[in-house]
Amino acid sequence: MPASDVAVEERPAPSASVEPVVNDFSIQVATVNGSGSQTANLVLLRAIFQMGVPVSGKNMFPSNIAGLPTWFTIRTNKDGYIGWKKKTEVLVAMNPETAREDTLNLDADSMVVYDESLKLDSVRSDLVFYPVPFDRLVAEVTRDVKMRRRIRNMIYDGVLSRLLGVDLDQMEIALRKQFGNKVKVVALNRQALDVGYAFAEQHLEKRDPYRIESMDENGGRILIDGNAAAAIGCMMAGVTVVAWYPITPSSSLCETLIDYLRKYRVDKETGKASFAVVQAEDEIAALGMAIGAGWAGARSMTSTSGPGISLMGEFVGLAYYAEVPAVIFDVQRVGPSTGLPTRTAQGDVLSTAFLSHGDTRHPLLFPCSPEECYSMAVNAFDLAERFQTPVFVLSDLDLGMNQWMTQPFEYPAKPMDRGKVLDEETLERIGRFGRYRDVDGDGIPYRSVPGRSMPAYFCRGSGHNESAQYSERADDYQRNVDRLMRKFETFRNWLPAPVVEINRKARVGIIAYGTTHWAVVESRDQLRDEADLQTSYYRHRAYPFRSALASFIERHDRVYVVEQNRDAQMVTLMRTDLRPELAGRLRSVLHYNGQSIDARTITDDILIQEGYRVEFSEADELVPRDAGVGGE
Amino acid sequence: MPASDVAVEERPAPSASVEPVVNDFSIQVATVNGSGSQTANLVLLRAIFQMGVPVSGKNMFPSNIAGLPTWFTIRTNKDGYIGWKKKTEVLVAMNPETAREDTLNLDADSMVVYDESLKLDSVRSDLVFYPVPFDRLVAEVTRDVKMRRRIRNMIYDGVLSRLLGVDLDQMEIALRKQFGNKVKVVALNRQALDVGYAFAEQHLEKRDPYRIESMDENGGRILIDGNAAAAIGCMMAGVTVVAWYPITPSSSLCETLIDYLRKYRVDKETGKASFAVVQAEDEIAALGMAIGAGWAGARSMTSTSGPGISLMGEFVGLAYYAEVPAVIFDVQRVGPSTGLPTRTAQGDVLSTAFLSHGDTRHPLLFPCSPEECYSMAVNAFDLAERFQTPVFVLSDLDLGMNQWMTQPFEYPAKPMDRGKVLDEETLERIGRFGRYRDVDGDGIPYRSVPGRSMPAYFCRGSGHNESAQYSERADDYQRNVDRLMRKFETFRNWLPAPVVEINRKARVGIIAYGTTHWAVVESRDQLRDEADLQTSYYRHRAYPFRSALASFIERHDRVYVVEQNRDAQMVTLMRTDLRPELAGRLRSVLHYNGQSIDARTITDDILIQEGYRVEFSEADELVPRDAGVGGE
Amino acid sequence: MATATQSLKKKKINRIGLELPVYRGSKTTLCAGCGHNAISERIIDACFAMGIEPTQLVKLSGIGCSSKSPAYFLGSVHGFNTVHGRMPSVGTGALIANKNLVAIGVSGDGDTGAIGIGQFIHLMRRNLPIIYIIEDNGCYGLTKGQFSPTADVGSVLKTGVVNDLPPIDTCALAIQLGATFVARSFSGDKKQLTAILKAALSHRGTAMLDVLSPCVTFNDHEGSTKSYAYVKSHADQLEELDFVPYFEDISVDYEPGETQEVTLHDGSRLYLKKLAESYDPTDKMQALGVLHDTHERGEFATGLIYVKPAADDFLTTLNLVDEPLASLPEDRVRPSKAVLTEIMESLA
Amino acid sequence: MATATQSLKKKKINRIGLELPVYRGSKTTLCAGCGHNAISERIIDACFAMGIEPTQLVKLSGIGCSSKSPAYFLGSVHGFNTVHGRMPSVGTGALIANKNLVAIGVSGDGDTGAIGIGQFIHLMRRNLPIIYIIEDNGCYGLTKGQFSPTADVGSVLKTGVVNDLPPIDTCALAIQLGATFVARSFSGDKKQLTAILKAALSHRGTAMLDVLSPCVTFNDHEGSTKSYAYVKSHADQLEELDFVPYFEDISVDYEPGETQEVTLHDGSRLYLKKLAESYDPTDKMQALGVLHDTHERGEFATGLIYVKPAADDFLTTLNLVDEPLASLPEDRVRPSKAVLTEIMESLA
Ligand SMILES: Cc1ncc(C[n+]2csc(CCOP(=O)(O)OP(=O)(O)O)c2C)c(N)n1
Ligand SMILES: Cc1ncc(C[n+]2csc(CCOP(=O)(O)OP(=O)(O)O)c2C)c(N)n1
Ligand code: SF4
Ligand code: SF4
Ligand SMILES: [Mg+2]
Ligand SMILES: [Mg+2]
Repeated sequence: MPASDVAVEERPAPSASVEPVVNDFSIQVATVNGSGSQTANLVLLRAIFQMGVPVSGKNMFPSNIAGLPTWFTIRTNKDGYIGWKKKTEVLVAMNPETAREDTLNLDADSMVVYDESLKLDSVRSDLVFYPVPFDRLVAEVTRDVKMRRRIRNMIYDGVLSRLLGVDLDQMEIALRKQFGNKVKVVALNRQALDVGYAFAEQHLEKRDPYRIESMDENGGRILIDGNAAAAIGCMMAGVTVVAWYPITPSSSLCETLIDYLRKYRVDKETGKASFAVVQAEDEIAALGMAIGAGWAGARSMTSTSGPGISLMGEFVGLAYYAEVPAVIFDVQRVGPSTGLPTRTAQGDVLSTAFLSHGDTRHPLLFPCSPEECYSMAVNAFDLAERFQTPVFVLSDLDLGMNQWMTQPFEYPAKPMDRGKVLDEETLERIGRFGRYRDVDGDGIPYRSVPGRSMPAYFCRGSGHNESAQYSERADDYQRNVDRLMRKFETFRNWLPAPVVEINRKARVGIIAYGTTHWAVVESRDQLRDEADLQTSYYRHRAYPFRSALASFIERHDRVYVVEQNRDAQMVTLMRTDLRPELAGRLRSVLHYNGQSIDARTITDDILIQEGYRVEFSEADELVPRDAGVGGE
Repeated sequence: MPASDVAVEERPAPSASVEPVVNDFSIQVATVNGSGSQTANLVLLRAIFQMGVPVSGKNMFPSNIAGLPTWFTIRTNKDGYIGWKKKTEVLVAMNPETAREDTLNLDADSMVVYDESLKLDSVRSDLVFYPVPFDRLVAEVTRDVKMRRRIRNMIYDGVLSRLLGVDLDQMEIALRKQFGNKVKVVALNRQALDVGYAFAEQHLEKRDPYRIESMDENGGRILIDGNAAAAIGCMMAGVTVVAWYPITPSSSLCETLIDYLRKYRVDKETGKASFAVVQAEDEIAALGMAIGAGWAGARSMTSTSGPGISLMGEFVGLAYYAEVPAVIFDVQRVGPSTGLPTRTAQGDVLSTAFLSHGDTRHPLLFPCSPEECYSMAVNAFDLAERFQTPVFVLSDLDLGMNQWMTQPFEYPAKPMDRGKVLDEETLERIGRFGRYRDVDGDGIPYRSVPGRSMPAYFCRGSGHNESAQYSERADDYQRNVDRLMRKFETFRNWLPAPVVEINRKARVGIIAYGTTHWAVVESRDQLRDEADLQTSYYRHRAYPFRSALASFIERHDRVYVVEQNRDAQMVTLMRTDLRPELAGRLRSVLHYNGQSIDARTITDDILIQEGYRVEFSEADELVPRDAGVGGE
Repeated sequence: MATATQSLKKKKINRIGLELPVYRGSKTTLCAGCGHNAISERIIDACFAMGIEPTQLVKLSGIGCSSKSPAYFLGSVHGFNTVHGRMPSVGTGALIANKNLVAIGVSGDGDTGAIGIGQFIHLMRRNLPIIYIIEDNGCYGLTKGQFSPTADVGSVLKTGVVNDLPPIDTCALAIQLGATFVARSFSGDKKQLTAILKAALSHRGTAMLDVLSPCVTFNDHEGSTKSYAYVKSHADQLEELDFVPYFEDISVDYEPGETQEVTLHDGSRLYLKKLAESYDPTDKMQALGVLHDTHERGEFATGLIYVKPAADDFLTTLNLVDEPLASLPEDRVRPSKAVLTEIMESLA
Repeated sequence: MATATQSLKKKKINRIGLELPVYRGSKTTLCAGCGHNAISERIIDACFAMGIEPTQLVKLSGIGCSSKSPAYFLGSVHGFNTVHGRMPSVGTGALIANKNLVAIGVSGDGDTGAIGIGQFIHLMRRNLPIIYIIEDNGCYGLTKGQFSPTADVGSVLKTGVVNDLPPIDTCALAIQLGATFVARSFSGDKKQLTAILKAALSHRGTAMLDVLSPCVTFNDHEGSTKSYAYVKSHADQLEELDFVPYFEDISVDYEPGETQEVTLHDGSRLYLKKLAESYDPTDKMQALGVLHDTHERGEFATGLIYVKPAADDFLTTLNLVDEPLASLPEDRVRPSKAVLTEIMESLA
């Protein structure tokens, strides 16, 4: 595009001393939450994305509403790594409270854009400083006090546009995506961009090496957060009953779903809805409603996070044992207890897999990208109805609430699978209705739903025989729970298959799941490039596991399981399933401080465990990597 | 005692064809629940117990209040086996609805006492039948209609007294224990006993081989159910706050506790209580109250069963992470969901160990006898306060609600351990109060409690630093959960040690816990006597495990873990902890149909797995013993 | 004589051609004489009499002796015996899934008043169209007789324990929270209970029925305020109820001063002839006042206590398409490919 | 002039010799202008003025912006920020453990009205001696502004969504369930709120305070019925409150017809000069009536709505020994060896 070409051409020459760093650095905007910087950050992110440069955007925000420090980080990476990277090269310091510390945390040669009044240039001398008189510049744009606060942030976008070479017109396109047809708002923001750009052009001499240049790497991809992606999946899955209770970081899943449903699932003529969304009084009620709806034949769901999961135990056990479908999204945050509500973790693996008392186990899906949030959401409803049981989709805060580049979503290839719901034809074929009879040998019985004219049954969480009659008989009980186990076994081959990449030269394997994937992808390249360590890779996409898992481990001497929790929860599940000989090959790489896992952490950890390095760094000491899995 | 001697002398000779069977058979009384047979059964049980014959009494009752079949089984065993035995030799058939089936279930040569109107002698000819005209006999005792129903049952006690040789005077002593100083009631019941006895003496010729003869095996032991034992333990532990919600089979724990507390913990002069018991509105509130009380410095507890555990997840996570003591009794019943409320299981091992979302794990105690219910209850309060965390005592229906012979309880040897509660002296010693500082390196911090004059802190389930200030910092979080793990590790050596019995000749080990113990004890003898298979034995008494576990497994080629659940839950926990090489030696023996596990089941299963037998019996087919633990 | 025989014959088949046994359930396993059994009988009667289509009925319950009872009526009807105290949410989900269902929920005073009070409140507040019956015996029957939150101050357990916490008046709560049909009755009052049940079946919105239902095993002794004898002698019947179903063409003569006519959602009419108190059951504060006054006197006001025949129920508020959500075909719930493409473009 | 300086000086130290800052907490992290912050200030004022001993105080909360606020007052006091909606049970346990504690519980309308309504009800029913404050903004602040169960019908969210479910009136509920001190106030009414808080500190039993507390970030716009402007103009102040603490020897002149005197548990007196409505706040039905009527008019009745100064609180009912259970020494809680022997003998 000419526009960006021009921008590039006009860019001042970098300081002679450093090589230009193109499309391979992170920009961190440090602000205060509630100050309205989100728009500016998303516009910047999207503009870079639109320039074809691989990006990812992560927001680290506090668990309050306004006034506390927040960091938004945009990672640009020409090689397509979109996982978290700890180091930041470009800092936009808007928060007086953290500005000094943020500046001190930078590596030498980083650049800092900041409000001139903060005088950050006195803090260090090894950085490139760009002071900006924000207040004065804002005053040029608007006198509206309320607007000023917001507009202020667009100014740094303008400054960065000039300094880094981000196309202003792409920013305007991004602005339009953000504000739709609010023409005035767009114009005002564009004005702020221009003011920032002009200021930088006139007053800031480029002395840093960081540049954005157009690429063609993002062809066809979209930029979206995982919760919105899951919401689209739920809508496309044909969900009809949604019951939820607000909780960070899951709220936006249902809230976005409501927006989409209102837009696309209300009858144009009658104004009537082909769905119902209920904000329940709590998570117990939310799941109860989903179960009631599932029993009555609707596609139903709820979405929550850890504390909600902990409350849902009893109802999940009911749905498991009475065999009622329901889809449960768990957008994980840091526990235990209230924990860190705005930080990410993969800490609910065990609590969801074994949720509820008695012998229970539940299928889990592990999306790693918005695309998988979408496709697994679609899939989850099919699975829940086919298997007549709760199905969990384990997302996390990082995936759910951050901006990810992802493959565009494909329209469901198959029609909805409503499972074994009794109709006249089926009844004739199977001869006799027994709600809990295993007619097909797969452990999955046939069910009838209220309001149709098929035989009824009394659904209950207490002991029952094949005909759903109350029973306390030992044989009825055992036959039933053995069938449930058979059903669970049947799951293995119906759930999303793992993604496996075998490297024939590798003696070492890596296993990961969910968002950990992105750091592993990058770490594998680091291991190869830095230590010539070849690795194979296995990404779980569901529990219970496939038999491929054992084959994968068999091929390798040591297999690192990388996860974002303290207790090696996935390893615990795997040990339950694997021959001990294979379980013996598992090692853990654990990361659990609330921040997203990054490639460097994995690489360093594996290199130490593999004996490439012996010393422990200070950071490592914080992570006793075998805590919780240590043998006797 | 002369009395019983006389009884023995007067016993009619057994039929010539069979050898006498002395003190080694089971008596099953089949009645309808709500018919008041409990007294008669307990009197019979206690009388035999008082005669020095090892006994155990198990009640199999339905989950309703009146009108459904109930079976009370008394096992007498001269060798001291008090676990469950499937076979019954003596049937008292009082329930017309099940009388035929109960009779058909007997082995040949068993004996049946029954109401003559049932005409059971027409059902089979290979049993010894004793018809009794209950209605006519009752009429001799009382004309009070309400009384008659109850008295009716004492009549069969009288009949059995004569037929089996159970001392009538011991029965009267037992009656007195039951009714205390209700002289009239005792007299009436004694009369019924006499009527039954006299009838048998005059009309029933002894033709069966079954006899009770006085022994001297029970010296010093007591007869009690596990819930009552736990209640005594709680009282002796000095519990002050009890919050509970009724649920079978745990209700009687708190109800008995209330009785004892009222009797022994109310100030004689003022009438005021040194305890409070609150029947909460549900399990969530019950645990919340216990946690509030624990935080405020009281010894607090709750008691529940599976469904309550499932509801307590969130609060348990809070107590784990905010480090508040609480004792939680889980008297397990059959799940999942409402399941079989009046049947036994060991099915909550995983759900309690990992209860709540995020990285949580909790200590569990596994009593196997009323004596351990008592001593572990006492211990649990010390542990909860020392470690400032919820401690679970996992009993089960079989232990909690059935009658067990057990060692008498010892007065606590040590004073109460109130743990690291801050006082002036301690404060001076440690210098500075930081609620979550690991002063002693054991992961256990010091705490202060409200209402005293020590430094206060704000207790919270959200992120906090060592000084209990709100924190979302990565390092604060990680340091804290690492310390929690250290604390958990410290637990290992504070918890009750396993009971280990090494047989130097054994290549095979057996591991069990809780009530499974009793069947294993008997099974080991069967394995030795029937197949010359020597075994060692390891009984878990707590989780997390001791290092002795690994040593035990190392000594053996194969180790059978016997448990009463489908999913081999204890094995799952063990695999998390053990070196995979050792985990590979574990095999499962699983029993999960709601009935107590019996020695025969274990013996048969192990003999098959050991290759002593190859054929599967019909019953075995119901139990795919590797379900849930199968490798890939 | 002739009419008697005719009416007997007529009784055998209801308006939709079904016989009474179709509405029966399996054999009860509750104690002989339990109030809950009598209530089951009345539910059978009312559903039969109103000619409710069994395939359109659902029955729901929590956990307790009371909550078991749905197994003992309407045996050919779908039912869901859920978990303790959570029937309201399951019922809400089921009715949203299929708004054509007629729902009867059965709970106990423990199930509703203790663990379930939160869901109860929110169901009332939503005015969910369901008949919500509390089989109220002032105790936890199934766990052997502990006090429940509806036990009266001073009521005595068999063990001699005296209740010292005030009872929750579920009728007053329901009225305050938005239920649109609130009644109290007694399992032993066949006539009143049947009339109320029929009226409830004619109502659209939450019909909350607190039915005093003595537990003969644990709470029927001297000193209990929920014993059969106590309730019978302390039931303060507010009005004589005459129910005329919409499908019967009967006109009723009444004196307007004494008798109030209420037309229900389906066109059925209810005639209330005031007895003990004179008040207007369509007036919230008067209804609360009656409950308060009778309670102060140690009595139970029985009858229709509050009714608001025309209020939007929850399902109406949701503005759903006409067909039940549960049976919408794929093409009505899965948007077209064009929609997905449109969304994808907005995110590219 | 002289007296003014004197009273200023006097203000610096309270009755037990402590200065105001002792009652302050850490810096708030709530939004600037949030009603909750104003309430924190009033709590600080009231505790200081009443001279409450900080070591005898505890503060409790659930989860929400409101529930965070205990961190921002009484910094030297033990506190427990529990889990969402469950502060009542934790508070109950704590007070049972130590009956001498003065407890202030802070909750939100979501925390209490939604997930916590069950525990709320049972706490009220028990008349637990606690000051239970609902910081009521009609929305879930901390999760970004969704409607809570106290949102009024027709109230509009920033996003344009209109609430169509009736609000739960927590005051009416509390009165009906047994709370013995029920008030409604407004975070912006410094005088009224302080008087009510002081009176609540003088009460023994559950003091339930619903304090309208606008969420300036999510629910302070036109169309919201919980905005600062709306509440300020629709607060219907029932009475003028004059609080005289027991430790101040002041006599008040009043006209008996208009002003009602209420003597509180600790001997403090409250003078209520009726303004908008004339009613007796010791009469349950009248109190409910006032709430009902003002609600119908779309207003909020503020002031002391109901009070029953002399009723047994839960801890009294439990009949506990005088010392706090938590600090009873071993010899008072562990029975003697003889007791165990006696029990063992009965089982032998
Ligand atoms: C979560 C849970 N807690 C406790 C129980 C035990 N329980 C079963 S029924 C019941 C009380 C029933 O009382 P109510 O609802 O009044 O019914 P009733 O038996 O008196 O008819 C309780 C506490 C349970 N099943 N589930
Ligand atoms: C079990 C659980 N569910 C949901 C949440 C998320 N959550 C936090 S605060 C809150 C609502 C708070 O609303 P309110 O009590 O009115 O307080 P406010 O923020 O408005 O002061 C919710 C739903 C949670 N923390 N825990
Ligand atoms: S125990 Fe009581 S409530 Fe339960 S069935 Fe028997 S009489 Fe009815
Ligand atoms: S979001 Fe609302 S309730 Fe929360 S602190 Fe801000 S203004 Fe207060
Ligand atoms: Mg009841
Ligand atoms: Mg709020």
